[in-house]
Amino acid sequence: MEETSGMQTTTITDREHGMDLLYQMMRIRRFEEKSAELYTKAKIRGFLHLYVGEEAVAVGVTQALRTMDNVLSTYREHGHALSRGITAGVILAEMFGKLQGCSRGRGGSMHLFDAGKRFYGGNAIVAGHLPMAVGMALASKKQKMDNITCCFFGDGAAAEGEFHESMNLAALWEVPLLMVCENNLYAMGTAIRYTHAMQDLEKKGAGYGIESMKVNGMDVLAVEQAARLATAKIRTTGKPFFLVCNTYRFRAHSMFDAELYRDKSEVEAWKKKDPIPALMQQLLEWQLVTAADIKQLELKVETEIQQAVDFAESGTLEPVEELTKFVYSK
Amino acid sequence: MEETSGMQTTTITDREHGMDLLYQMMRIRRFEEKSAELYTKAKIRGFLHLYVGEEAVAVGVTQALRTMDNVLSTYREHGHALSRGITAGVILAEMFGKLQGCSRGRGGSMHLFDAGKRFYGGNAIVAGHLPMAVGMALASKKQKMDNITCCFFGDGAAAEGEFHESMNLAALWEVPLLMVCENNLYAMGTAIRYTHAMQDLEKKGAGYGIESMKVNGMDVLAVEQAARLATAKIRTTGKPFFLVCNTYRFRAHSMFDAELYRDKSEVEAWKKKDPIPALMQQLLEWQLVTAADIKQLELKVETEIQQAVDFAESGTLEPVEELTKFVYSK
Amino acid sequence: MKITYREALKQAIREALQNDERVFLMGEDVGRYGGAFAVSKGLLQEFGPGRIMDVPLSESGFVGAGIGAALGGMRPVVEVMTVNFSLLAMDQLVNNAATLLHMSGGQLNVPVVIRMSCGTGRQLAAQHSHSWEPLYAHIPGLIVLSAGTHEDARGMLHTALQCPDPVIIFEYTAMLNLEADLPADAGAVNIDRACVRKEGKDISIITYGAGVYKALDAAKELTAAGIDAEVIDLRVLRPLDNISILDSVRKTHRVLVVEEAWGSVNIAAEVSARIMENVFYELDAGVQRLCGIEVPMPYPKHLEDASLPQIEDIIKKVKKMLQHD
Amino acid sequence: MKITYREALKQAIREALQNDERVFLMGEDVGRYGGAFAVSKGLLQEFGPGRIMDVPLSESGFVGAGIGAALGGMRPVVEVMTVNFSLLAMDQLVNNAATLLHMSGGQLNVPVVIRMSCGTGRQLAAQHSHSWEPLYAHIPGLIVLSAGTHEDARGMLHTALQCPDPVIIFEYTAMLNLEADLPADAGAVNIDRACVRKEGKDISIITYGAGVYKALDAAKELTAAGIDAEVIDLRVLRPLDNISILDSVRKTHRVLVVEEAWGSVNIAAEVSARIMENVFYELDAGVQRLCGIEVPMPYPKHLEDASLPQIEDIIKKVKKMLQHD
Ligand SMILES: Cc1ncc(C[n+]2csc(CCOP(=O)(O)OP(=O)(O)O)c2C)c(N)n1
Ligand SMILES: Cc1ncc(C[n+]2csc(CCOP(=O)(O)OP(=O)(O)O)c2C)c(N)n1
Ligand SMILES: [Mg+2]
Ligand SMILES: [Mg+2]
Repeated sequence: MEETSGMQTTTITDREHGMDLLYQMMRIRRFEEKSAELYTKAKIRGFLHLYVGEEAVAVGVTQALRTMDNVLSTYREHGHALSRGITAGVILAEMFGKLQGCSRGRGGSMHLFDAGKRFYGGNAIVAGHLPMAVGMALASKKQKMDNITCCFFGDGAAAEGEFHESMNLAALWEVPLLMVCENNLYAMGTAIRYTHAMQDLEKKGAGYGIESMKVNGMDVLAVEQAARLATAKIRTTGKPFFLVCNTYRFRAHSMFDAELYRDKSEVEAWKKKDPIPALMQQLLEWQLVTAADIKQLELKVETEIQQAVDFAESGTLEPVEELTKFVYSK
Repeated sequence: MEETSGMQTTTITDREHGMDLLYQMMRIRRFEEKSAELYTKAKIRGFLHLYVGEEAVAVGVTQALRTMDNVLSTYREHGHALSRGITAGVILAEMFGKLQGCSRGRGGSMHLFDAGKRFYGGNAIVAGHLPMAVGMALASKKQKMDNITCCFFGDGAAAEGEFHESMNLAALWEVPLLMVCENNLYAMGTAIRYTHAMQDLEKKGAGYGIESMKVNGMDVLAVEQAARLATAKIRTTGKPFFLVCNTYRFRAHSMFDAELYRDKSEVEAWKKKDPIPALMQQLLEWQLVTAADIKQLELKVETEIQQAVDFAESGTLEPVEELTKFVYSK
Repeated sequence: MKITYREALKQAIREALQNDERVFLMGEDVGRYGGAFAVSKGLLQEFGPGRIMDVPLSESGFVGAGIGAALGGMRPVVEVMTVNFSLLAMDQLVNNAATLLHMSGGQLNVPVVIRMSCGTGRQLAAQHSHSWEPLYAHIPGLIVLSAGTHEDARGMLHTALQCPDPVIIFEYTAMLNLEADLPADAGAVNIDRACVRKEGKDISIITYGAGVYKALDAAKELTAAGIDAEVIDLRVLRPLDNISILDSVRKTHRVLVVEEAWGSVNIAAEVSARIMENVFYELDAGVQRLCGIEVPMPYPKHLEDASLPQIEDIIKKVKKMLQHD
Repeated sequence: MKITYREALKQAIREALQNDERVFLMGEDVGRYGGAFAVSKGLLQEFGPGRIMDVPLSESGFVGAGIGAALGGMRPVVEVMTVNFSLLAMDQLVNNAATLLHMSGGQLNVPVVIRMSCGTGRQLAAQHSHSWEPLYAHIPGLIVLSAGTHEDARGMLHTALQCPDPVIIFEYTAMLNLEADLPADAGAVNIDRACVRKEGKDISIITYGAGVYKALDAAKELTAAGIDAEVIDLRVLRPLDNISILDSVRKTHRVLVVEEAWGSVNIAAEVSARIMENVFYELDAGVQRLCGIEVPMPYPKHLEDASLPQIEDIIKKVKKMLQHD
């Protein structure tokens, strides 16, 4: 199948929706920039993986999800968590290690969880959450629940054996699972040509009889359209779908990455495809928003992020006496 | 690609070669039958997996291999070991747990090894030997050795993550590796439709950019032809090849299998495709052999197997004082 | 009522399936084959393929799927055919099942039960004879059980399924055909405490799994020789039940720990170390261990036997410890 | 010469590549990225992609390939980026690397070296802070090393590569930037024996890995308090060097074992059990352990610190054991 953006024109007429997509992407972007800043101030520690450049994927895919649907993600999951409606404050509090964080501060940046929002991590063993996603979809099927499970993972993850086993199990069991590969061309510092012999990842679906599609992951409207198509198929057939979003990460893999493995020029070329200005321009062109609208969104985002920082700052640390809590339930 | 038997007629004109193929298959068959008998007599213990029905695969593929090539197999490997030139006597001695066995009796039926013959097991963790096979092929490439590595495994193994990782690594690194999937339609008692969402296993090669082919695994001449084609490609390109041999096991998975999972009629239907009478008939038809030749082969095989039993019987047990030998080299 | 260990296991599974719609069994060959060791034979016919799921060879995949299904509201019983294949799924068990509750700050429970057949004594050689209870017993977040008796084979699953946390149950292949008496109404057992299988005052033989009946047999012979040995079945390998261990030491002042697993960094070491830390001054002699010889399991019977603690070895060791020889 | 732990590791790898054509390094991001922790930075440029191989995320695959390459005549150094991912490759390490020599009746050697970065202290939370030395130390057929000092970071690889059997080397991420003095000609070290890092007569602090410098720091402070502690670095976690351990006990009669790994079924337990078995009557008190708290590692600094044995904890514990408080 082709990139959907090549198949159909992706346009919208709904001003509110356009504004919302833009707002969401801007919010993630700002959140990530602020996180980087807070990392250098040592407010955040451990590993920190930023999503800058890839916002269109989380935001686009999430449009097609419902409240009841399950989401599983990786260690690069702030964007997914935000899109899923976890507030910036509790996420940041988590990254500060505060009791008010969405995982009570126990998890940190790589382990955001929110059972109420059906957001299941924040998983830091690459591809380790794929089998779990299959299982959650299986549970939905067995309980005749009307929801699907959406699992985000990277191009690097697709090389792991868990990818193969999970794709096969999902197809065999015909479970309602959306497998979203965020192909940002790198697994840490290893380019996809060194990690996959066959680099058109969407073609891997055929090996399992899973319907697959690739989409331009720098175009939020295209991603949304593809995700809606995919989830509609899943909801009607009950079968899994494999969606490859081709995207790029603008920043380093983590805060410990000197980016020796790629040229600045490559990054610069990709930055020209930045999904946020791209959408802005489209919305302006289609006269759905004005420059003033955008200004206002910027302000809104700024305020929200500042409130999040304040919330995280004012959070408290869990008493050390509680250290051994949550090893077992009782 | 099509089954080679469909592509070209598989015929031979070389009497000696025909006789040899027949002899080898008959020898494996007789060896396996004798093993079953010896198992019921408790001469052989542990797990015993017989190859009856699949002889054409080991014998056919081995035709295309050279002395310097490496072979890795599964726990159902007597046929491969015999084809590779390990004598029936030392194999049987191994299965008796005798010091004279090819693994000094330490391994038993599932762990036949012969470094001199470049036969690397006898591996009983399903798909566990696939990564090793990639590594051996890599070592050949690095050392500019003029050999290839041949790795046998089952349809069940192809569902393991190790299959995916190994195919990808082999393709990425362009190593001289022949991956031979013996698709006998069952992984223990689980039919392929319950283990693979997509059951044309040769199509899985495309996901890794590996050239692939399926062949009728009940036709030794077709297997030989396919294997020669595959190995020729590997030897010229240095790249891996995936060969799926569609075959069937006539007997139970192991000696502990009540065969509840398949109909007798299915087994009977497959027995009509028995590769041994099939080759006999062809050779007779083509007037390469006579009924007397076959009689003579039967005698030869019978003698050989009887000598193997005698050899195994007369073997000795390793003294118990040597128990902790071979944990470390010194 | 005489019942085999296999039948005890099967009754437990059948009962679990009957009691709770959310329970299902999945594993390689559990359905159409009837279970690699015939434990689940007939259950597919009784409960259908939705409750008894044959899975492909993909240990990481289906164990992970079991964890996911537990997160999703089911009560999966996942069979890893034998412990020997469980390393392929160990990342799922350790980094997911054992860790999610904590990582999520208490939000996510993983009520999955993993059954693994294990043990030795059947000449299955190096890759098929592992005793990896110690590996799993090292991991916080897991509850690790060892069904060393028919009672526990029959009763542990029920209790494990009530538990909100992941439970691994080790079952012993070599005992499958062994018959024992069980009351017809045998059922749930606790999964918190070790159990004194035989009271005694001269020495404590602490063991689990395949060691339990061996130790009881040894104790019987020792009685004849005038030695009154206490036999403790640890049962719960994680978290270990300190109280039962220490109480026994306070009573007998001498301890032999018997374990089939390899001899270093094992459960016997842990028992010894805990005694050392807590009741050192109660000891009349150093705690001794009788464990598996540290060698990948050899195929031949005489070498396999030599690599495992046998009843005679226990008797000899106890006698030596009591200067009775 | 002052040198960081990172530089010591790098020098060892470079030297190995220079010395033996058969040696190559493979692992995730070892090449173009320069190594996850910059240990192999520059080596790709120096030795080329044939000797420094970036591999896909496929731990089982590339560790298995390393084992295969060793069988095929090479001397692979396989880096598992961190121990946290090693469970994915554990089947390869245990069922193949550790087992082939035995299963083949002595025919097949597996001269592969597996390097794993490990340890704690960097707020990497539950899935990235594991100390799994105990899991690997349980496995016969493996040689398990722990580079707790700069000397060993510099010297263990060389010796490991001479060894015909599979060797795992644990390296400690938290120490990478730490500087220490090493002679300019520092090189190969033995991989058979534990090492007395500081002689003492009042108590033996037995440890390894990240515990070594901590124990030495504690010992320094204890000296000031009039306690002369001996510090033993186990170094070789499998096979353990009994002699060094027991000799020290015979000298000091008191032992504290310090280990970052979780507190049950660990190496500290093994050390304690061996002392119990062999020199029980030499002990003036029960061997004590100070280990990682049994909890998946929490992210916040104060909880991470609280879950690990700290210098102060060692001092306090030693003083208590010597009734010095
Ligand atoms: C099993 C495992 N191996 C290695 C790592 C270290 N690691 C963390 S992220 C990463 C790269 C993953 O790449 P990809 O899946 O493409 O996701 P991306 O980071 O590009 O979003 C690696 C190697 C890990 N966390 N887990
Ligand atoms: C990792 C692993 N899981 C499970 C088993 C148990 N087992 C042994 S053989 C087998 C079936 C393998 O089927 P296939 O690969 O098709 O080979 P075949 O036996 O048909 O030749 C199973 C499940 C094993 N040995 N290893
Ligand atoms: Mg990526
Ligand atoms: Mg098969």
